[in-house]
Amino acid sequence: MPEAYIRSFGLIRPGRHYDKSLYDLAWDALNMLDVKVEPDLLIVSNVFSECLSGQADIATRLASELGFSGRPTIRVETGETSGLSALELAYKLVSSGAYEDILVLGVEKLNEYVSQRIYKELSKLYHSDYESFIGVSHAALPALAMKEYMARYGVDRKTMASWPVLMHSNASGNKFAALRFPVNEDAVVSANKVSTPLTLLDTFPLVDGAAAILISSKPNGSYAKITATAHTTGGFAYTHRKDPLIIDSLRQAYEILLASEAEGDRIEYVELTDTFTISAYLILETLGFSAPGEAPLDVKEGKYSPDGELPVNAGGGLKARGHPIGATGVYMAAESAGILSGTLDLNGVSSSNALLVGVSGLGSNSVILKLKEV
Amino acid sequence: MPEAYIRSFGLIRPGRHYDKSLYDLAWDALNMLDVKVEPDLLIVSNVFSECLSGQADIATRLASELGFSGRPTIRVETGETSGLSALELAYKLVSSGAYEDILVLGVEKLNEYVSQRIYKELSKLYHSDYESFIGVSHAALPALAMKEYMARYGVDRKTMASWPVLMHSNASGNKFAALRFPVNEDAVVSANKVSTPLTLLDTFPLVDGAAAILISSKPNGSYAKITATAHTTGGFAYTHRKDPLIIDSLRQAYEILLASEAEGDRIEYVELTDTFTISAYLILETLGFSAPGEAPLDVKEGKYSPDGELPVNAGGGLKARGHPIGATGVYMAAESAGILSGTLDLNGVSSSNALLVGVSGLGSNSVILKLKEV
Amino acid sequence: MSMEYSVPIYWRNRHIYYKLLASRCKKCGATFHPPAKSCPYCGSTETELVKLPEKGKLLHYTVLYNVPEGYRLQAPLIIGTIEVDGTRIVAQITDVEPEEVKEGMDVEAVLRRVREDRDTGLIHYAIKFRPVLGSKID
Amino acid sequence: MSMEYSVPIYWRNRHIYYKLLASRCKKCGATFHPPAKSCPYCGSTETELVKLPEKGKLLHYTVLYNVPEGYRLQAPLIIGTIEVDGTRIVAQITDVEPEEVKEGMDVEAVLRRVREDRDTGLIHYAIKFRPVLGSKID
Ligand SMILES: [Zn+2]
Ligand SMILES: [Zn+2]
Repeated sequence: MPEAYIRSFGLIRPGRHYDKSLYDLAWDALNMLDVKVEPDLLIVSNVFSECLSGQADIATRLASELGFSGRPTIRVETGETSGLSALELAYKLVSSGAYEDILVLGVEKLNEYVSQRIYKELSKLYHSDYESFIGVSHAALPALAMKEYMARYGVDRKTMASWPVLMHSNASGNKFAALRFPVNEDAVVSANKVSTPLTLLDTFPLVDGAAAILISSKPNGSYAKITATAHTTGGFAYTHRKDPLIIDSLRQAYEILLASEAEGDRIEYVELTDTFTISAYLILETLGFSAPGEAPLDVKEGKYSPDGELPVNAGGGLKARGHPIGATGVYMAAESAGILSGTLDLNGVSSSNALLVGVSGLGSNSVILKLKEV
Repeated sequence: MPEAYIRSFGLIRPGRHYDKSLYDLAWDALNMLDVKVEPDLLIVSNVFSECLSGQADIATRLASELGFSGRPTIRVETGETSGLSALELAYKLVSSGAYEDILVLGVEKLNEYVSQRIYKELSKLYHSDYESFIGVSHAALPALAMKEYMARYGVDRKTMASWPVLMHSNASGNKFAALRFPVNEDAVVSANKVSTPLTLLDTFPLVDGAAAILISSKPNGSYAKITATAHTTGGFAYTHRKDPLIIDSLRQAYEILLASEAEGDRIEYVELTDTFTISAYLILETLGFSAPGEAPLDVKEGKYSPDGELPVNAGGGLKARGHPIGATGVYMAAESAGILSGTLDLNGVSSSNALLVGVSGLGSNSVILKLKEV
Repeated sequence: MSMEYSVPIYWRNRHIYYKLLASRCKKCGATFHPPAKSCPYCGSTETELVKLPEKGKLLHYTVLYNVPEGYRLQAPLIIGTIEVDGTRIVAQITDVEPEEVKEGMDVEAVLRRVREDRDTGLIHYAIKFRPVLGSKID
Repeated sequence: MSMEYSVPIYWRNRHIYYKLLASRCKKCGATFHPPAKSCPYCGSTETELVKLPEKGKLLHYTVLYNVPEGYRLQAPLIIGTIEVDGTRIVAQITDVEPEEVKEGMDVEAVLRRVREDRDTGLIHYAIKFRPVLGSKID
């Protein structure tokens, strides 16, 4: 059976690219690939093009803009895990022999309207008939989970700030990060209130971004290989989950992934979707890397730092590298492939494997990919 | 290598279902399946849920609403061919052995706003930065192609009306059709002007719809099997194609499909995306079933009627069965599986194979599936 | 900016917006809000609508400043998790200033304006929760 | 109903809306409109912007009644296929009544209002084509 390799990758620095269209961003990312790209299939990961760019069938439009006319293309969307879902699909199609070379292109152009409008779009990731309708933005439910977390485990607001402090520190060493300035705990706590106790520095920046990965059955010259994946869904509404502090869909996905592996090597590096500060803690605890209620202190004490026991988000994560929604999973895989191949220096981290962990919303779906060095 | 069977299908009558949500429609279609559905993967085909239902990650939301929480799901979108793309993907994944049972669910809920708003959404299927911006609706470009067709081949407006006359006649015999009333040529010509010379009866009705198909590697009790597919892209803008009357992407897809088949059996039945009257003629001529300029007369003379040489759209097509955008391809496959298995009577048509032909816009992408009886 | 909201969607959801309805799963017994045809815990499609009592307890709340388009006039919003007879609900907290809200306070359901559609003039209502009189000073 | 349109998108596309620009493929020689970085015919990414002459011939036209949201004030719209120096363009035909439009007539590019954004007060312009004086009665 063929294997699925990350043959090449390209990414642009996420940011507010008012002067670039969605197609320009994709073009820039594609042109960073170090091979001639002649994909059998183009998979586009994007969430908001219909509403924010006014374009449906964005995959075909992109094929046309990028010179791939003639070739087949599909758009894949699963909310905030879209990029990882697209990569999982490419993995399934290449490792089963259905295709040999698949280009996965994650692209999102958020900054076509004012922030208020983007918040409205982001709220569509939650339950539209109830949660979005009653005025819940993308930040209110994470804020409620944060409150519950702090109360249940007795963690103070300043300790909760450990995560953004680490992410900003990591991003300072990543030339592809949107926010490359350090922050301290006080700055996080006293930043603009978004949804109390959650501040602006607990959330991701609203960025545009594009990243491209060529998945191939041919090992020559590749940067990493995908060895296993798992994908699950959970209750869609916040109150459709037993305990807001445990991500059931993620726990299930991780069990499936572990069960699928013949040899269970120790995880050496993790990329996870820290959409909000609380998201990072819940993911680390659901996966069992930290005990319940202890993730913030573990972060503060350096367990997940680049030189720690288990480096996480060495490039700054969604928090500071940025979270261009449909493109994010492709960024996660690209940065990890850079680490695994030693071709991208993210604060000196090196590793022989990587776990990519994606959660949409606060657990509506979860996607995990395991990468290994080649 | 496994094969990919249509194990079961369900569909609801397309229409303006103001009393049903997108989830209700999917529920109703799913409950028509004659097997217990426990899919390894749910593929959702939908185009407009973010903009018209305010819900992103519609696949996960549907998994939750339909009792599939836990199982993986992705949304696939390629404009008007979305349903066929989803089925092609299921075919690739099942026939390569990646999954055994995939549920493909096509669903579209257009009627949540007034028609003007729906026209705006439909215009997003065209080039948003130029065509949609200058005011081109979904009907204006087909109208220009129709004018060019009539001028080049000297076909009069009344003869052009042959297609909708046939489709309305076919739909009268399809319990799943939205418009089950006959029309004559004069009615078509004198109907409300949409974009001259194109009238309301040259276009599809704005309907909601849902259809479900279970694709399985297990032949037992199946209704048909998918034996080949092809998928291509073309110029995205109307003026990015050499000749508006030849669909390059479709011609290329058909050549690929024919080349992939060991035995080239004669096509006995065709389902095609007659989004507008002109679309049907261009598809029939691009595929070589009619000579250039002769499709309208061939239709009129009965070549494509249920008792003709090559029955096409025996259930009334997009024109009269209805065109619930993201669900349409799944309807096409479901109706064809009904014909191939002899379980759905569509005007007495019987056949041992079927060609499903999808074109988005006027040729931005094309998807073809070949089905055979089992 | 537009505040348009689909009339049919609002109409179909009116029972959820106007009444405190939840779903009860006949298989695993879970009660959950907002109601749905399938149980999010066990996947069973055997569920029934149940009416919840209109009084509950505020578990947690947040004061939301970055509201989405269409909700600016009412900002900041107070959003809370409320436990009603063992079932958790997320809803707006109303008739109270942010600084007066206390976790653990008794709250009761009331119908309030959620948003106005500037274009159509339509006003949308939904259930919010307000402190039960006397509970504020607990 | 909302007529909002993205300001950055309009700004980035202004050259396409204000000038008659096309792309020429350096590989296969095709010239096409609207301009794009890749050639829709041969897939080459070696293209260059070229300015087209402002006069052309109307090939075909349609009178569009079912306009999308945001264009109602100007309905019906006349949309035509125009050939300019061998390159086909789709554009609005302006300064003429529908019944006066003739296929084959000479037309010239002019800048006209395409839409107004009620919410922001912004007016969007783009090139339309009008009959060349004297050409109408050909
Ligand atoms: Zn249950
Ligand atoms: Zn060329």
